[in-house]
Amino acid sequence: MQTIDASGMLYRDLNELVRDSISRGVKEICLINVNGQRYIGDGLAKDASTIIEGTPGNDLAAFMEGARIEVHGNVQDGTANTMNGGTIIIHGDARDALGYSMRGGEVYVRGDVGYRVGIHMKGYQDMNPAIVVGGKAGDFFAEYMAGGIMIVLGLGLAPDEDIVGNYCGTGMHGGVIYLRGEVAPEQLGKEVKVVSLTKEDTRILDEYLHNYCRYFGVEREEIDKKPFRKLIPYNKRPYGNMYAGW
Amino acid sequence: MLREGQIRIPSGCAISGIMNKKGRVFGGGDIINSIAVMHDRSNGLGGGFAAYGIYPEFKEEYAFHFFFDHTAIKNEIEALLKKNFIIASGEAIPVRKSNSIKDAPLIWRYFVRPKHRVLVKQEVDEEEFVVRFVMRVNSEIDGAYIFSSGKNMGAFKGVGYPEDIGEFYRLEEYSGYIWTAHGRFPTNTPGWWGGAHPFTLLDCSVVHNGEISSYDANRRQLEMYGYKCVLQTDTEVVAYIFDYLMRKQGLPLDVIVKAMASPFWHEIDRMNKKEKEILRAIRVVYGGFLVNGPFSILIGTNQGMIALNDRIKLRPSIAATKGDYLYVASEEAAIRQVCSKPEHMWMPRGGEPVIGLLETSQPTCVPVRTEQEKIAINS
Amino acid sequence: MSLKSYVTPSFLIERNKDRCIKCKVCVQQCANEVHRYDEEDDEIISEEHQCVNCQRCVTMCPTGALTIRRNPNELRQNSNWTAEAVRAIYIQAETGGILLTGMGNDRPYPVYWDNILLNASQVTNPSIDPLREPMELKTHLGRKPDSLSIKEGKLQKKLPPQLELELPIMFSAMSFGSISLNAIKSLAEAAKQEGTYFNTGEGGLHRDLYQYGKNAIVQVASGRFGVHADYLQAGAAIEIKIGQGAKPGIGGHLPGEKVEREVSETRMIPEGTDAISPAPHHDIYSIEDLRQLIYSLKEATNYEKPVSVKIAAVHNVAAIASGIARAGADIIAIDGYRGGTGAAPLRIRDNVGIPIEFALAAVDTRLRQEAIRNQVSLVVGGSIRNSADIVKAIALGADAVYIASSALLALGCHMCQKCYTGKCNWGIATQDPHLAKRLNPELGAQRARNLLRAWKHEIQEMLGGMGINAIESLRGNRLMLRGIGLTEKELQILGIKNAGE
Amino acid sequence: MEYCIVGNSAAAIGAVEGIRGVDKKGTMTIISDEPYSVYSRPLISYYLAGKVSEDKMYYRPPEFYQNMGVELLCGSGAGKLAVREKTVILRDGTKKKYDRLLIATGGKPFVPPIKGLKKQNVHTFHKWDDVKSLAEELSAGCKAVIIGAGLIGVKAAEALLCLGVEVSIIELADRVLSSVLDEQAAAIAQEVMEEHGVKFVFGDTVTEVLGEGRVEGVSLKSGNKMECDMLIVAIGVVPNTDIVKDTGINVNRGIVVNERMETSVEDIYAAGDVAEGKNLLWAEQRVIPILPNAYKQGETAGVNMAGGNKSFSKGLAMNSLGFFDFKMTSAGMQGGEGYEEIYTLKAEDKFYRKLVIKDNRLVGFIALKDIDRTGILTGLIKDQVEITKFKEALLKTEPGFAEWPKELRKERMLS
Amino acid sequence: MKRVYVREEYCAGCGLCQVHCITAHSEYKGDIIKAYKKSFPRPLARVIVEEKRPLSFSLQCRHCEEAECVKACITGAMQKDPATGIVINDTARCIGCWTCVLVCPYGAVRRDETLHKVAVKCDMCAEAGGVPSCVENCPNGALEYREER
Repeated sequence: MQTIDASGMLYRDLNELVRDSISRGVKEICLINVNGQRYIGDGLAKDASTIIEGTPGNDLAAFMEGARIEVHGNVQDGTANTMNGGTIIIHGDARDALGYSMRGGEVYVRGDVGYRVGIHMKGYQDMNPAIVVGGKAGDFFAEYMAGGIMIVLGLGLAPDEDIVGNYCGTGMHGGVIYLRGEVAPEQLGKEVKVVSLTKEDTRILDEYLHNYCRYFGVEREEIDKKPFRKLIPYNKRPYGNMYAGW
Repeated sequence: MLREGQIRIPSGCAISGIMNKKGRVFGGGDIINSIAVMHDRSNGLGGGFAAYGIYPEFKEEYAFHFFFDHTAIKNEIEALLKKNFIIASGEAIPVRKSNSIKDAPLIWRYFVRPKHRVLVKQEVDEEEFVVRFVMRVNSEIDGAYIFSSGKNMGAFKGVGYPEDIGEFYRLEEYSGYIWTAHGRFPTNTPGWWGGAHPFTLLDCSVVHNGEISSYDANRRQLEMYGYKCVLQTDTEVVAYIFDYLMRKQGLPLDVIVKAMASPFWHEIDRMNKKEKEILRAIRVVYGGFLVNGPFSILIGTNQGMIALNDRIKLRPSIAATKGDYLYVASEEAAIRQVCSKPEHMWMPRGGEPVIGLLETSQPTCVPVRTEQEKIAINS
Repeated sequence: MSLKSYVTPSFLIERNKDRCIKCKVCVQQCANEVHRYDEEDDEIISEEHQCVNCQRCVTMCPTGALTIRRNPNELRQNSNWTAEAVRAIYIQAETGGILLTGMGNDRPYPVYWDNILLNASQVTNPSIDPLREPMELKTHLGRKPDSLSIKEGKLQKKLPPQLELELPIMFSAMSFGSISLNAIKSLAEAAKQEGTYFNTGEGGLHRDLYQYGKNAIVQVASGRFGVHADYLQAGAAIEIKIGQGAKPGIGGHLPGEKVEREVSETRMIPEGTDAISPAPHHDIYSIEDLRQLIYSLKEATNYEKPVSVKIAAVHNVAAIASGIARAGADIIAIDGYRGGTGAAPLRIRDNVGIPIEFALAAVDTRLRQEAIRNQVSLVVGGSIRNSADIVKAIALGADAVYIASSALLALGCHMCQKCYTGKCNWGIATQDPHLAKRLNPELGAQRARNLLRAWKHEIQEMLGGMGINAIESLRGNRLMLRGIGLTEKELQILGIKNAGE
Repeated sequence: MEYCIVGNSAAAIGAVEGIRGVDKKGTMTIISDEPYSVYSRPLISYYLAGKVSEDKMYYRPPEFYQNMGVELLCGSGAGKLAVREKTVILRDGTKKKYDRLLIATGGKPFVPPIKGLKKQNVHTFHKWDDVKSLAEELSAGCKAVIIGAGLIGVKAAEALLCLGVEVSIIELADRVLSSVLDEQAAAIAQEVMEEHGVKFVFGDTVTEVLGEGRVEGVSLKSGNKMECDMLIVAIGVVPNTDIVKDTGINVNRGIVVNERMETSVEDIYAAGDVAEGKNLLWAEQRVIPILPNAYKQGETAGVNMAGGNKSFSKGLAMNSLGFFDFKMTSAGMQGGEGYEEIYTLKAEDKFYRKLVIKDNRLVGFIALKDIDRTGILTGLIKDQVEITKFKEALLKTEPGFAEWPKELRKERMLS
Repeated sequence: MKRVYVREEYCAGCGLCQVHCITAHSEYKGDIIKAYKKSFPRPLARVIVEEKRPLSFSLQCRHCEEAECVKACITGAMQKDPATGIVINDTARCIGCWTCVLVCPYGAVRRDETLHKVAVKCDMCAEAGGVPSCVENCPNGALEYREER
């Protein structure tokens, strides 16, 4: 375990330090006093664990291929951008465009997430990315979603608060969304439908919920108090009939 | 080389704002630290600040901040000022020499009050007179530019990274109850100080992030009502829209934000009859003021601070409160830098404003709201 | 319910019966099933409705028995409601669809290259014979520092990463999916042989193409298809695609039927799903976000690869380019409105964007005014049709050009503009293995190489004529250009004098 | 080196070409009991029918012997073998020494003991001379009875029909071509032949040949009688092993050879219809009396005689048979118990294709009417290729390689 | 020896190899139209094109070292030229017994029954010399004339 005090450090210096350490074989790094440094874990492919105390900057773990990052704090925009593998555990909120075009790995957010979370998330062969949100999500959740799993638990919502914003699943053409709570039809993109859960869904959910509870010390009974809805796209060719040949 | 006013220069940005809702003043160090964290959001070609409550000794005078290209024009302007205003004080704004700030113009400030007989002669109220004066100087007089014109507030801006601009202007020596800041990423280098944010008109200041795609629709709408969008910047347009809707049309703040970032028609369709009627009317009448494209703006006035995003939230913003303080910024880190443990932190939704009003203020145009709403609607 | 279509065939196929030997090659080759053999009558029949005039049958017919011409059938003359205008309405009335087309803008807008003339040496300085004397076309793309620090014969700071080109021509971005693997292989091999680069487009890098990584520019587009660490590492440079000339400002999608196994594996999406490329990158909604992505990519590749940003030529292109340069891009690629594409909405293709000549001139001028021209290399594309276009582009200020339509023409494209159907009879814009195999990449590579070499020779000849023996002396050398038939304003934007001046 | 070859047919020619491929110098002698340069025995029916002229009967050009350095001893034929002396004694007494000897005496028609058989106008159908003498006795409208509906009988019938002869075939078995066709195929073949005018009597046989001196008719086992102007005995061929009698050379049905075509006696080889060799499909050794087999065995023997090393153990029974325009090919096993059979039968079109499969490998096929590219099937039998993935495609009118697994196809086509 | 090999991955299945084969074996060499319209009988293509889309390939006689057709030929018409290795059928002597069809493992021998029955097959355009016509005229380089690799 190596500790790096990031206060006042420029991101390029900090990231170089992290890359160096990991390439030297350090398995666990703790970054303290992080505030706003971008690109932490960018392109990382090593089996290493980074613990971040503070607020990392944008594009945390972008293009990451496989490592573990645990953030004690909130994360900013663009976390897990085009990520291909690894695990991110966020003990706070995440901002906009979390998991854009994410193709692999898992992101667990204890609290809320911003706009466009999981936009254009993809699955491919055995790569099945997942984002688990403990609180609520903003508008355009899972927009263009093409694969993977998105779970929103809606824990701690006020009685009249929505679990997701508007345009949930707009343009969705793959993957599956599990929402623990009600969603009004007008909140959904016209490409998605609500269906009931199968046994297989329950099994899948169980795995992620187990992790969520473990990471954040949440009681499973609390989650089990409310049922899940499952959202899937009508088809994988949402814009198939939009054009006419000239 | 064309500069703002001669050519339209889109830019991206970082913004940050801090206010104390009790009106208690604090130094400019925090806002500099806050904006500095977002260094990478700007490219060194513009930075600026607006501060409210900094000139208590001249709170009844309009504080004109000028850029002069040379002394001759300064003399010319001073003559013009004397003709129209009573000048309570005039001085060079104190600056700190710095390697990172180059090609600074002459920077002066004057605390002025319009001469009564001039107002009578022109049959306009004081504010309108000031506005017209500012417009006239900025559009007609080469080599002079008024970049701040409100009472008990001031804008400080220039070409450079915002933290360097803050140091240059020695902002840590000022105390204000609202501070907004801007780091600019213009898509070219005018190298002109006037092009930086904030943009101000009277006590209204705007810092802005994003590019307004509806710019020319908004501009031409405004120019119908006598505004001259001399800078061709988004920020200017936002400031004028705000000025027009608030000052001239007398609309309440919530209506103004609905005009600028109106809900979608299908959202309006789902509203109750009364709401629907109002929203429909706002969109129909003020369609020319719908601000389209990505933006997040921070508007400062003597009465408070408003943050607003475009309706699909294409630009980031984060808000937080702690005690009497309200914080809004493009990135959370900018808030954490000056307030490590906020009590409440949230992501405003697209089109939903964060409104922070002074508890002491008695705004003329803003309807009285509950205590909660005064700090932040939809927080 | 069947509705009779009002759309009449665009083309007429004439079969010379004296020549037709009924060998059925035409029948076999037409993916649109225009020709068929009628056993009963022992005749080959052509149903023209489906004919796209790709000329495959004409070219393949061993006896030259076929001619395709425009259907002489005409509506009543009308200069306003042209046949095309009417036809578009019929199609849309029948389908309710957005009109889709392929390749570049075919409207009769001016081509400014054709209004620019080149200079040549006479008397006052000698022209150079490139056949016998050195003639350098080597070009480096990438950020150039403002100064070098050399101490004790040592470079104090390494040069930022540069792409080295043996000639200032690269193959522009065309994705696997929009074109066939054989087409890409052809270009990749030609690029390798001739010392230049091809561009993956947003289709990812097929496993067979990793061997060409040193000659590949790998693209990161809004759909992020096939983007992963190995992909970014594999290429010589990374290009962030913001827009393309044929369809500025809009996204696109590769229809699911083209996402067959190989495309699916390369793009890393399931077979048969639409590959949707949103109009914007959802991590770039403003210029400072572009900087964020540029540096994200640089961080991910340890600052070892130049990062290019490709944009469409649009009204405010100069300011945008300036912003891109300041955002940290090493190369800016600008694609003019005549640029080709696999599929674009007709109205977008024909009405959005500006000519590359203006865009290039404006951007180069602006970057020089701002003294940041060195920070970034300029690559332009969008219907570069011949070597003279290239020489003019470089003299206007480009570092290199991107060619795509020309390259595809070299591979056999016949400009039928039906790329979007996936039925390219030339094996180029298709994923149908039956069609794709028609392009033998060995022959394709040879043809593409031949084109590059021919142009290289021609560029050398033109340079020699100007008395220049290194391409950098042409770069931005607008005095080598004169306008003809242009307005004052056009000359002013292009920054060139009129012929005779 | 002295090579001696007894017999002058395909096996002999194969041997000559085999020897010369290895040994350009050694002297070669061919001892033949026919007065001709090598001619093609299968062509005799075509000759009879007038489809092949005399000059086209020859299997090799006239200069063949000279070019190959072969001395051809025509006419008397070999009578005896002196194994110890390594000498062949011709019927005329001449002795011919050899270093290596090939016995390629072929087969001889099997003629059963039938009462009254010794008559004019009773013919076998084996040699050129057989058809020459037959031809002299023919006249349009005459009636011929053929005993045996096998390959020889059928070809004889075709030739006779061409010449306007009324043909009846008497066959002990219940169908035509029972050695090469199964019941379904035979039914079609019979129909074709009947359409051309052949009359059949099945399950019956001739018990007596009627007539004085000349054949006038036959009486059958069933008691029926048939009038005819000539009788052709086409029951079959047996190995002509006469020459090796009492030589100690191991003979079973034919002369037993190993895969080098060596007999049990050193330096003596046997090949062709006289030899009983190893084969592809049957466990026991067999005589496979077909020309391709004869040539290959002869060639193998030749190479080995000349000191080379070649083996042949893949003899395969196969036939391409035409009856006027109707075409039939077959090879290998006919099927039956223990075999997987898949077939396509379109009786109205006279199309039939059957595959006989064992252990996922092709061991036999019958193709009627459409025979194009059936060599692919023969090849599959020979190479014992696993065909599970594409066997159905082999039933197509014209089989091909398109349905084969890519690797197998490439291996085949590119080698 | 040099043989014609197909690269099926580039065979467009167009059939031009057949057209040119027919022309090359007609009395009007080099004139496709006359070869098709005037020569009688029009020769059969010696090239076989198989197609099962997307697969297609053409196939000609392999001119086997151990040529089954030569060994099986009952008339001696089918001969392998010892000098060139090319297997050629002497059509004057061929009587159309189709034994070659029965034994050719490539199915590369065709039946021509237009006049008298005769087996036809690729002769590598030996008479004209040079590169076989099918190879020469393949528009996509799918046919190669080369030594075995």
